[in-house]
Amino acid sequence: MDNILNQIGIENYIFLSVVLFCIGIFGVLYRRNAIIVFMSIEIMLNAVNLLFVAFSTYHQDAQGQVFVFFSMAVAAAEVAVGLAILVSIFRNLGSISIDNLKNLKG
Amino acid sequence: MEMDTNLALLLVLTPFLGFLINVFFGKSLGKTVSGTIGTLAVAISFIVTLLLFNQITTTGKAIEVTLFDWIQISNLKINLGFLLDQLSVLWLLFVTGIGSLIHLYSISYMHDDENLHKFFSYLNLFVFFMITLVIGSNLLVLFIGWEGVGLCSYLLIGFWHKNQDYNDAAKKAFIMNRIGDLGLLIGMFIIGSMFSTLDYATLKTAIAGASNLNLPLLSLAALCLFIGACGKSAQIPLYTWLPDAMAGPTPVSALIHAATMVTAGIFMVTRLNFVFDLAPDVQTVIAVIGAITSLVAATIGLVQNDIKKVLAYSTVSQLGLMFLALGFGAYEVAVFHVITHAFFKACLFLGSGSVIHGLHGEQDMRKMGGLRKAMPITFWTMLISSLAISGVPFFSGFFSKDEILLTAFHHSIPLYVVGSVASIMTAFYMFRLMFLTFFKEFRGTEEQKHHLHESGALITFPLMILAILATFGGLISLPGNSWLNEYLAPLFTKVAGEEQHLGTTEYTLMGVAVLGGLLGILIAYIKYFKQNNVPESDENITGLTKVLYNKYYVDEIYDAIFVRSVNGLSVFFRDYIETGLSTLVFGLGKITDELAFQGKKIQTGSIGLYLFVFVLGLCAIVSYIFLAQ
Amino acid sequence: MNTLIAITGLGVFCLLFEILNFRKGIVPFTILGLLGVLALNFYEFGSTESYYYNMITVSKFSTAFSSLFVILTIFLVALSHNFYENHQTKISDFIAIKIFLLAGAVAMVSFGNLAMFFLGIEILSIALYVLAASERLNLKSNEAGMKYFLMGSFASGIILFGICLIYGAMGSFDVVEISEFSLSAELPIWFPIGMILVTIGMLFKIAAVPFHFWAPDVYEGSPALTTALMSTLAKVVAIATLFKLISGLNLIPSLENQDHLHTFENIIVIISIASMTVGNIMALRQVNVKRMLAFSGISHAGFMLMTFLTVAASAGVLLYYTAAYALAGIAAFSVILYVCKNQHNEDITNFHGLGKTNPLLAAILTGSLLSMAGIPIFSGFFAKLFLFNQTIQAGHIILVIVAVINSIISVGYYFKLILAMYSKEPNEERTGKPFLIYAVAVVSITLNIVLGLFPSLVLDLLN
Amino acid sequence: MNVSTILIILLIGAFATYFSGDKLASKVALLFSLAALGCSVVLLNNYNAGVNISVICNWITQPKIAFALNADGLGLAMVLLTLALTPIIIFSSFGNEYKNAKSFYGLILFMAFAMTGTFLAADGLLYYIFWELALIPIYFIALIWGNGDADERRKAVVKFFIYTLAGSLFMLTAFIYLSQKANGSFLIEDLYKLELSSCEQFWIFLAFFFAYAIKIPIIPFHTWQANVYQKAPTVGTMLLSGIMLKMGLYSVIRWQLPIAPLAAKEYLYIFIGLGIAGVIYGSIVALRQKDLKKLLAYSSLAHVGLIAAGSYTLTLDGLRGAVLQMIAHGFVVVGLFYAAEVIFRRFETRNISELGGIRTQAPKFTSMFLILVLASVALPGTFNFVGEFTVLYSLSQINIWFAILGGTTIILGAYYMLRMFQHVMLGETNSKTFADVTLNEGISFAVIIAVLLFFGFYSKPITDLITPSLETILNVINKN
Amino acid sequence: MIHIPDLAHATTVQVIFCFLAFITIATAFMTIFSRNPIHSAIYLVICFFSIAGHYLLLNAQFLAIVHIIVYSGAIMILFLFTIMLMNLNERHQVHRPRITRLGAIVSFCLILIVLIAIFINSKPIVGGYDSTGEDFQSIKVLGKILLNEYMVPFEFASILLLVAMIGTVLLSKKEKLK
Repeated sequence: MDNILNQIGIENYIFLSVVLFCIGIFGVLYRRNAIIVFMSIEIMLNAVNLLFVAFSTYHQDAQGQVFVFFSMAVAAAEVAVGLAILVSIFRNLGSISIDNLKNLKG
Repeated sequence: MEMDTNLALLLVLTPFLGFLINVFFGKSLGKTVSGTIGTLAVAISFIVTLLLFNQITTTGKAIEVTLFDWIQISNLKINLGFLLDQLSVLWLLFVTGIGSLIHLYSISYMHDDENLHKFFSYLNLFVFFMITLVIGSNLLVLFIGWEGVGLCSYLLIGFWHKNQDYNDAAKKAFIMNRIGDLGLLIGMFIIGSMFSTLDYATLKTAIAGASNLNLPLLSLAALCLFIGACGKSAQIPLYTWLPDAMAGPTPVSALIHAATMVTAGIFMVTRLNFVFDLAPDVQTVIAVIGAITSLVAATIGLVQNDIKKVLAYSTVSQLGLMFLALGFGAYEVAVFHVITHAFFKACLFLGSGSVIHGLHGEQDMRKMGGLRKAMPITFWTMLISSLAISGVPFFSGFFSKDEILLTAFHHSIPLYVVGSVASIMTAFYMFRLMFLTFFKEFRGTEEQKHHLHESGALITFPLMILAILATFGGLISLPGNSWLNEYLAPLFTKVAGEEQHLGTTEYTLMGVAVLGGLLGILIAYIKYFKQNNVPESDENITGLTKVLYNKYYVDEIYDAIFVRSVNGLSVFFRDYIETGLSTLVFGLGKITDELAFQGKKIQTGSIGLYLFVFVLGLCAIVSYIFLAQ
Repeated sequence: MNTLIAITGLGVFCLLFEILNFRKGIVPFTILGLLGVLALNFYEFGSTESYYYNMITVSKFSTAFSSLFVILTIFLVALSHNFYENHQTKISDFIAIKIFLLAGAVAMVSFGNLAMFFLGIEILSIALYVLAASERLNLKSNEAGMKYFLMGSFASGIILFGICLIYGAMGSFDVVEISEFSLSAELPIWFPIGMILVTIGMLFKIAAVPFHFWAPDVYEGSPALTTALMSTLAKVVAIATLFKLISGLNLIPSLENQDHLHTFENIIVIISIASMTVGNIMALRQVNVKRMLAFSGISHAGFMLMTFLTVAASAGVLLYYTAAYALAGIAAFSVILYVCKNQHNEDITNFHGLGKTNPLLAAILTGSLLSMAGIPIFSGFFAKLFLFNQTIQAGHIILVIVAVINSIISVGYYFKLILAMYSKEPNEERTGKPFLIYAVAVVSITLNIVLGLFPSLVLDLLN
Repeated sequence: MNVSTILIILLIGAFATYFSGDKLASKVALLFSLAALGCSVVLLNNYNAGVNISVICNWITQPKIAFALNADGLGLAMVLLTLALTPIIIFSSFGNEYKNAKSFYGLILFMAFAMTGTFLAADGLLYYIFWELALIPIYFIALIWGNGDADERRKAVVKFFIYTLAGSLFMLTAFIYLSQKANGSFLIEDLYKLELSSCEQFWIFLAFFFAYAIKIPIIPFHTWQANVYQKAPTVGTMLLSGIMLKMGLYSVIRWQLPIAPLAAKEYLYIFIGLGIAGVIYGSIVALRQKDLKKLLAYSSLAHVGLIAAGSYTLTLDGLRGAVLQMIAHGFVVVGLFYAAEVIFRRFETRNISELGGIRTQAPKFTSMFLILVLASVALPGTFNFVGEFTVLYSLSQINIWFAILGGTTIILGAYYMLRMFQHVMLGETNSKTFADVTLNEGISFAVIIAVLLFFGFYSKPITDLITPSLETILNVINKN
Repeated sequence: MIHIPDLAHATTVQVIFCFLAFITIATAFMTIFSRNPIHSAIYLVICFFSIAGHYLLLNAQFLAIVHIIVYSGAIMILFLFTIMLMNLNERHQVHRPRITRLGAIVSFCLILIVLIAIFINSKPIVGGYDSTGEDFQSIKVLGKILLNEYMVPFEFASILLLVAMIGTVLLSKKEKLK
């Protein structure tokens, strides 16, 4: 079976995922809504996952895909914990804007 | 040898023992016992000195005693040792002799003072240090005594310590002496580094045997030593402490500030004659300074009204004459004058002390007068001494002063003239003192007049002894037949001067001097006896007199130039430099503190900012590593 | 490997205890268990083995650091007893999370595969997010948790990206294989980029400038015990892991092959200097002790980074430095826990007059601060000494001079606290002498001093 | 028995004092300090008899740091100074009631321990450790038991601490650098053997200089001094001025000069000049101080300036004079500060303008004070003269102007000391009553004065003790 | 260098790739830009689906499915749940200061340029991509690898999830006061 990368080129995958990764970063910086920020972080992780799979094909090696499983587990765990924190903030503060989290400074 | 050591130690330590006893037990012993112990201690030293003198005159050999190593410096080793030769024993004779008399005198004079035991302990200590100074076998032992007598002088000038003016005077004396001491130290350093010894005997042989001497350096050393002498012997420019030192009790003035301590400079120069002989330039300086000092002090003395101040300036003036002689290399002449001066000046001081004692502390001559009848012994002894100091023939001062002037004449006419003028002035102000004090009517209060009386035997006895000495002291060195010159001859490398033949010139000069002296007396007589002048009260003094009365404003000038500038500098340093340096150090802290303060503002608490910096940092690092090339 | 299994088991036991309603026994049992783990570790020490397809490799480095982590955890667990007095229902959760955190930490220093590394760091991070936010009714704690979480997962993303690039370059996650490949000349640039990204992610975890901003805020907002954990255990773990990554994956030689070494070293030097300076200067004006120690931690991160200039030789020095720093931190925090219990903040004012009311604890806090400032005979001094020694040997004398100047600045704020304890009047009386806090404080400062007196004990472990 | 015994006694003493409770503390401390003194005297005897009393054993393997205590004449002399002054200082504090006395005396003994260690250490790092350790106790002593406004004191003490620490950290860097050159060894003999280029020596010298100039202090690094002296309790001031300053001076001789002789030789004039500038500056500033302790602080600045100048001459005389003067100054300055304390106990002030007229009420005290003042101005016959003369002599060998400028201390010293004495002690009887010295106070004074006078005339034992080791050091300095 | 696919001669695969890439990037942007969180969530789901498309393109079917299950099925549901729970909508949208946006845009551009520049700079991969022809990404292979070589991380991930679980409970559990 032909390597699909012969038609697309690993570079393009790299660029795609770099762009996606940067969009994630951009989202984190751009939005003040904590939920959207979480989503942006998910975009970042997904960009990496995509690259993992691409590299996995590149090397014809399954380990990259296995790693994606772990990465998904991590993402899930992070989201769970993050949302739990967010909920308790929402309860105390009534808002989920990260701009309101400026009590600790100096 | 053992015997000599013991004798020397006895000589030195008896006054020290007296000092210790008086310090620790003086108060409980009572005044009379305390005074007696003090006097005895010095008297024992005097007796020992006589023994030593006897030994020296018979054997003609110096006695050397070495006790132990004192200070070790790489190339010179300094012993604590004594050298008892002709010069030191001679000096000891009048130090301990006059010392004993003055101690005796003090028993009565200080009897009313509650701290009498302290007074005697200080006096004993002084004698101890003076003896150390004189008999030390090297310059450093001399320096112990040198500083020690300075200390005692400090203690005794400030004896009445409740009066801060007296304390100021004491302090001034000590500090001016210290200026000289620095010179002495520097001189020692130079000599030490040149010859690797400070020991007189070794030094003398070293200099004699040295080839290729670094004469300029040696001259510098001599000059430094002379600065030391200036300080101790109150020469220009370091003389101003001596008149102020009259704040001390009168016996102190007599002992320390007339007879003994102030002659230490002359002693030192004489001791190191072999050094000074090699530095003719310095000798000239010495002569000039001596002459100027003698003239300046004499002029100031003309108008002083404080009886002790007159005597003090007279002392400075006489010391100047001695240095004049030293400057011409006529050491034995200077020594001769030291001895006669010790006699008559001690007598004069003690006499003035007797007067002050009689007047309960009054020192202003304008408030004296007519004391001749009330205090005959004092009057006569003082008169004899005045005649001696004025150079009236056949009193001791005549011989010694005449020799100085003769020497000066042979070397330098201008200096001779200066010296002569100073002598004439001396005669004048001494008799001004005599007339104002003892003649005419008493000008003090009624109460003082009521209590006028001759002082007790303990006071008059020393006066009489000293008066006798002042009269006949000149006999030790008669012109042309000088016992003293022969006695001192082993000390000097050169043949003592050009053996003075008494010729016409000499007789003429003698006559001139005598006439001058008489002239001075005459003027005083006319002014203060015939015309019955009494010096003006302070505020009415004007013109030249005012300048003289205020001592040429030298104190004020010194104060302005040195004291004030140092104090001003001190305040400046304290208030500005210290604060500035401190601010500088604190400033470093302040800067970091300010940075911290500003830095706190960056930490805004905003996650966006934090991540922004994060990303920037990431970009910077990545691009630096991978894109920089 | 056994250590890891034992620790995990212990964590599960902690959870079981809650079910068995045996709360009182949790702390002592856990401490005993951890002591057992420590013993196991000592037993394992010296062996070099890899387990399960090289997922876990046990080396001197990993055992030594694991032991340090275990010791620190023992202290932290002991402190928990007092700290969670009023949270009895949650104590098992807290302890269990700490134990799992330890498991993550151990995995981080003994990984043989980047997957283990990644999972380890995530366990550590997630546990820390939870602990930071664990005072759910306290807004500060929430904020701290949120900040840490957001920035931490951001950093995790970057680490993951880095790992991905490494994988792309090497085609493997295995440390041994990677380190072999990394020496080959023909190396895709992905590897160094990936390594740099991982390094940056780890620099975030150790709070090095400019990735440090989270630290003060999070330290301040978190419950004090969590702050203690972060500033001691978490920081030590992160720096040790980064060290292992850089040395284990042969980053330095591979950079050298590609002529990037010089720039990399420059970066390390700059970050080190910046961390020290920023940390120290910012700490000067802090009034909150936890915040101050956060900045102090940043500066210490800068110091520790100096070891990266001599990766080949400085493992022992790093171990020593981290041990000294962490022990001093534990001692300091145990006093802070005591003093600030029932206070609503950790301001310096709370420490006024401690020297009079409680001289022992004041002395301990003084000792720990002196250790951090680098005053002999505390081990902090030797740590700095060995560090400087190494760094001068590597020729970075300027860096050392900057470090020295920074040490001087640091004295300024450490002594602010000491001054407060000894020269101000006490404002309130404290009663009660919680045994465990005292014990932890005394033992940790004693260990610190013992390390100072016999530095070779630790220093030579890794040679 | 070797020199570590002294250290052990002092360390045990420090703890024993702490645990003996507030009431017994002072006596226990005195006991232990006397024991240490006794021990050091015994050791001195052994040393003179040729017994090896040095210690060397390995401590840290990598880098190589040894626990090496080397007792040569110089070290022993300094140790004796420390251990002789410590009991005096402790005894002198008997008149005061200190809060938390156990810690106070414990810290004093600990400080004595650290200082003794500094003088004995023959390994650069060990030396550095002791050097730093000595700083901690004095910091607390000044901070907790000091006097004056608390804020001011805090500022002064922290400045002092940070400042001195700053200096010594540079020294540490220098040591590390040196040990790299010496293959990882910090041992003094290895460091002595190093052959460094003149550039290296310059930087090493400078690093050492920072540490020592601040500690000694040499101007312009002295700004911490006066304030700390003023604010610290008198015991602390005595420890600082009597012993701790000597650590800096000792270190110049022991470490700085032999390790970087080329730099020392090249910049000889500058460093002597700095020392002498300190003499003049210190004397002048001392003149118009209002606070008695501050005045003494500046006088100390002047004296140590001279000592430093002596050390930097690199001649046997200079070094010997410096050591003699160190010892002499140690005693005299302790005595003077004690006098200030005695006055403070009675009048509760150290402000010179508020004093005066004490002499009539307290003749014994006056005499003792005067002797100390005179010793301080180096009157011949006191120990200080021996030192000062030797130093000035050595300076004159370098350049006569150094001796002249340095010699101004003779004049200025007399000026400010006598001025102070006059305003503090003399004048009209003070309206407040001033009890004369008590027995305890008298004993302290008497011991100090006896020492000063005895060695003033017979300094041979000390000279003989220190000369061989100074010659060794000079040999190292002149090796190339 | 970037190979801009020659659209005229593009293969099917390339067209699909471009299409998916476009969707991925566009929806990612939409996620960030849409004001309503629910819209964001929906865009994100589309984004995830397109990524799954990439996986399929790369022949990683199992992963694609898992991806959809985990992300779209679990994580996004969690998000939506939370959004609903908090009843968030546009009115919660807070004012964004301009400086923040500017900063975000600057850093976005910066990091994008830097990263892309690095990869462009790097040595291009020369030659074709070899294909071993072996099956390397079927469920069977993945399962073998996951449960043999990666057994330890696999187990370890369970600890991770356990921690997350305990943590979430800890954060939301109300304390029973004594």
